[in-house]
Amino acid sequence: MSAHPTDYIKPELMACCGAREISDGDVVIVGTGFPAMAANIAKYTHAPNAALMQESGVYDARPLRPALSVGDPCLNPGAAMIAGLVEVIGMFLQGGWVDVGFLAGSQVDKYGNINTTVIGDYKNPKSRLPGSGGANPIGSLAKKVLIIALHDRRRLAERVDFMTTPGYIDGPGSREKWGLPPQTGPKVIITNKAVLGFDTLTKEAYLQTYHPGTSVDEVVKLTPWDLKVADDVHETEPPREEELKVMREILDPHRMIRIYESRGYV
Amino acid sequence: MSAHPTDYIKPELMACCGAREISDGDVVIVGTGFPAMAANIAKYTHAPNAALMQESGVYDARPLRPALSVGDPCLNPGAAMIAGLVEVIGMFLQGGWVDVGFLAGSQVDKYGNINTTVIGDYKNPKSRLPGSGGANPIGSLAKKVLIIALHDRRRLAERVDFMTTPGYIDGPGSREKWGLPPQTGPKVIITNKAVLGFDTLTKEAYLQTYHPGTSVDEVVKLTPWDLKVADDVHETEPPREEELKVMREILDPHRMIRIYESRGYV
Amino acid sequence: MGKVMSMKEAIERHVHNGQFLFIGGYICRTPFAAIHEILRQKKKDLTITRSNAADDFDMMIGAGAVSRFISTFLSLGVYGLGRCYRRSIEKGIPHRIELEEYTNLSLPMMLMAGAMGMPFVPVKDMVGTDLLNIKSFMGEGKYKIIESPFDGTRTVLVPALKPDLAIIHVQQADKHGNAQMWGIGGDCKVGANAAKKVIVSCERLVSRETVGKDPSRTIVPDFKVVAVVEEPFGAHPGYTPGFYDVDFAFGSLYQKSSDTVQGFENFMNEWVYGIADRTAYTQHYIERFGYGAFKKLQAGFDYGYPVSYAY
Amino acid sequence: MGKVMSMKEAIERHVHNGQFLFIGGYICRTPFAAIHEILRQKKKDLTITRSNAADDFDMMIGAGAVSRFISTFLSLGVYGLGRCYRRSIEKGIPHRIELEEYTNLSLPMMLMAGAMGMPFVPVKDMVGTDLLNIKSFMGEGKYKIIESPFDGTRTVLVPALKPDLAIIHVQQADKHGNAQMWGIGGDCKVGANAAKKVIVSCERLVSRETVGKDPSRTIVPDFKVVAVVEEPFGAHPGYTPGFYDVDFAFGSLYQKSSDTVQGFENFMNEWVYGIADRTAYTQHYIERFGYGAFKKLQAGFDYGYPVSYAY
Repeated sequence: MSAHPTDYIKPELMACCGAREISDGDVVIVGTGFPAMAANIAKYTHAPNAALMQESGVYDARPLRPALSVGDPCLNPGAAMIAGLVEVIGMFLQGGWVDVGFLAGSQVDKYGNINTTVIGDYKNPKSRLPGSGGANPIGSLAKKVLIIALHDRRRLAERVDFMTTPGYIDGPGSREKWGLPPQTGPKVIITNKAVLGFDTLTKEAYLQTYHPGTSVDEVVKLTPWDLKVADDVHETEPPREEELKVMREILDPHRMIRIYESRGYV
Repeated sequence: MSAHPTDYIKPELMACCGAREISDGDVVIVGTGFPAMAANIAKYTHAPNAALMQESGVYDARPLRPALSVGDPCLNPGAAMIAGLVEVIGMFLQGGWVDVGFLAGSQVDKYGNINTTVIGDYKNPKSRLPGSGGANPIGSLAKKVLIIALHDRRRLAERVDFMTTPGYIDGPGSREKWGLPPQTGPKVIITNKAVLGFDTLTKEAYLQTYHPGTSVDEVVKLTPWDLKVADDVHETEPPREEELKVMREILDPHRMIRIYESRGYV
Repeated sequence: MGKVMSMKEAIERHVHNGQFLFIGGYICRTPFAAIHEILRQKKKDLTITRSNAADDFDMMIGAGAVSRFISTFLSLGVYGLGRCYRRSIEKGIPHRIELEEYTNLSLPMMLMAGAMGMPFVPVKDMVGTDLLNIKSFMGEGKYKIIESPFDGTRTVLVPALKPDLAIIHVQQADKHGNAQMWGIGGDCKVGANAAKKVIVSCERLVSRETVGKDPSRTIVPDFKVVAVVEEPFGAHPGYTPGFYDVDFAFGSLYQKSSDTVQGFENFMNEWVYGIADRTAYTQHYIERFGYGAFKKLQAGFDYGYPVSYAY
Repeated sequence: MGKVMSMKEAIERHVHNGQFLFIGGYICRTPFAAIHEILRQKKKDLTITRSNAADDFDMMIGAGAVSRFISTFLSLGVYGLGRCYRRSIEKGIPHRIELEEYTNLSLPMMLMAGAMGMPFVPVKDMVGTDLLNIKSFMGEGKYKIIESPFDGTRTVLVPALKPDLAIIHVQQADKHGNAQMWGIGGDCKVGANAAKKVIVSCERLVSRETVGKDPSRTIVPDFKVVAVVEEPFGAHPGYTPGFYDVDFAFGSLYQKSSDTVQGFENFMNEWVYGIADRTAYTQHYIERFGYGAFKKLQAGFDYGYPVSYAY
């Protein structure tokens, strides 16, 4: 049994939840922050042969600090291959080689659809967001999509205001109907309160594990749809000692991950 | 007036005929032998800003010997850009940037169509030839195509046995009908006897100039279709002193061009 | 007439109101010197494009130079949403730009198609989402859905893009315009080659012989290039691999300034309108933040190994 | 289990009768060591492809390993037509191979489509010619003509190719399979990336750290690679930039030998079947032609300059 130190912060737990979804040998497209942290924890623990890439054109980078963007200078020296979007998003992702993709969203709905375009009406938005970037192709084409979200009734939604990136779209059969590749789609939503899985029949997100410090009831209340609960629901395993060690000693000695606490990931 | 030495060989004259079709600043796709020689003569005389490329992926090579193939090692050191077929044939030729292309053929017909696939029936050929390679795309997409051919009633034809590369296909309007880009097509056929132009109305090759040592009558007899003769038909200008100097002192000091004499270019 | 010229000349001659511009970069090699000059010269009504836009596009929008944006994404990265971009879309300040929205798959593919003379390309993304429901200035030409003539599968086709002009910043180029680059590419190679002409801004002007020592690094050949500008520090506050680091502090300054219309105006007066050229910009940077800060941005020494193309 | 292995192992494990192979090269970097091993192991019924094929494809056809060839061109260059190729097509010796013929535009584009997950691509060539009239084993799937849904223009679509395996020869690779190349590329990058798996043959095995000193030279990432074989002189009689020249004299020997069936058999016995591996081949070369001839092929010294990716 692993030791589980208690002095972790929520973003560290969430990164570990992501890491545990990655298998050895997986080809993973990562962004920055959580996803990069999660993928690297996996690489330094149970998945040393995971292959990491950034959409900007970088494969198997060896950054000496956590990258602050997918185009960060620290991704260049030491990478195994550097090219461009055409290679990473075209040749690797659309080419069918990417096993795992990470996505975050301002709004995520019960089918794992993601909005990073607008809050409110598209033509007269309350808030204009960045747009798709690589999110739509990752959500369309990666075999297993891991979604990061804040857990409240505003960020989670019955239905997103604007569907930038497909999850299961309108539910069972939707991805197939639209011709998205078989065996692709969201795997989990990792929030600051829980890990939600997707029901294989209904394609709806359901409660799989709740994080230490919260409860099934609290998570259900914070979720704006009628959240189903797994029969074997249980508490999320906290960060293991070796996971924290990798994060704090190798990947992020300055603990830049704490910035996520100020963004509400508590 | 230029001086015209008399000690030239026919392949040298033919290379000069090619060179004179190139304007300064033209982007030229060259193969080996004649085309490369012709393009380089132009570059060292009246067209210093002609931009030369080989389909294998090379742009603005600086070979220290005549290249024996478009993939010759001597094309690598000193080139301005090296990539692959996708760049040269895709990005530059299909992208619409190539002004001049050179082609040779085992059979060339009166519309400038070229056969480099089979002599005889396709399924039971008398002689199997190499195939299209870059010829079809160059003939389809270069603005001005210069064709090199041996002048006899076998190599020139009323109609090619197999149309590998389009000239004017079936005559006026054919290229347009098939959707080939406007303002493209064969400009001249340079043979060991003459230079044939293409009639703007009928799209048929006609006699423009005959080389020193032959005559209108001889050329007409050697041509298997009813060859029209230009009103201002005249003798081809022989190689100029400076053209020969460039060939013999810079481009081909070992006079490898003489190999073409043994192939019938006399 | 040579192609080597000042940025002022290059922009005067080749950027015109109403044009469609591809502007390369991905935090890496952003052609900021060129963008500042475009804004100093008050160019208007531009259509701009690139995958993953950032502070440079935000600034152009804030300065009122842009009418249309063929976009995938715009943000200030760690500094959050693009302030000018939001004000334009949400409040029409200085005016509301029109957006045609794609993704980091479809847009690079459209530029690739433009570069390679393909009329359109099939893409596998966007289906099932609202990205297919919104059409703007490209109208019905934004995409088409067909049944594949090979297997009947429903297939999305997106059209080729052919910008009037591309502006890119690279490590080195020769005086003819052969442009060489290494490190993160974004959609720079396809975007530059899709355009009808190219302005190359570079950290260092090198000889044709230097280019010929490593021709596989060239991404754009000289015959596409109309102007070459030697512009060291030309991508700041972005970075250029092997030359200088990204300037996070300056990124923060831009974000804070652009939080308000007045702040943005002040920033533009100080760093763009009141500045003659990139030399003056660099001098102002050193005076304002100190030579130590400037020096700290300079890249470390971490050279690789030479290769040979000999036979 | 590591990926670094002998050519014998690599071919035994990964080349199977009936497979569809992309084999890189363009006189430049022909993977001849791999091809000899395929023929020694008597692999059969292969479908092979590459734009601009030469002596290597001619030899595979002559040896009877090939059933189908997705082709654009095959010749021996300065030595004229491919003798084995002609005998196969004209006389059915050793058997008649099936051809599906494209061009040096359409075939690289089909491989690019395969590499990029596009089901098909539009091409502007082939129209109006007999290349559209001949269809072989790809049947009606060789190409399709549609009216462009954008502007009604008649457009030729060619399908993506996804070979079972690609075999390429490059200057250097690391033990994981990251393959680095410079100089003439042909369709090597798109062909390798289109395949389901890749065998990388290389002049020198280098460390992962060496690869990381210049990552923009990598054309195939390790996760696509199933075997890495260090095989110096592995492209002979083709060449590898920076390593050795093309061997014109050997090209002439092959042409003269392959002029007759018996001559071809003798050549194959001497240089392929009676040889254990590339080391034995190189030794035989030196014994037969002298170390002087071998030495003369070695590349001159003409190194470029290193670059930095530091920040």
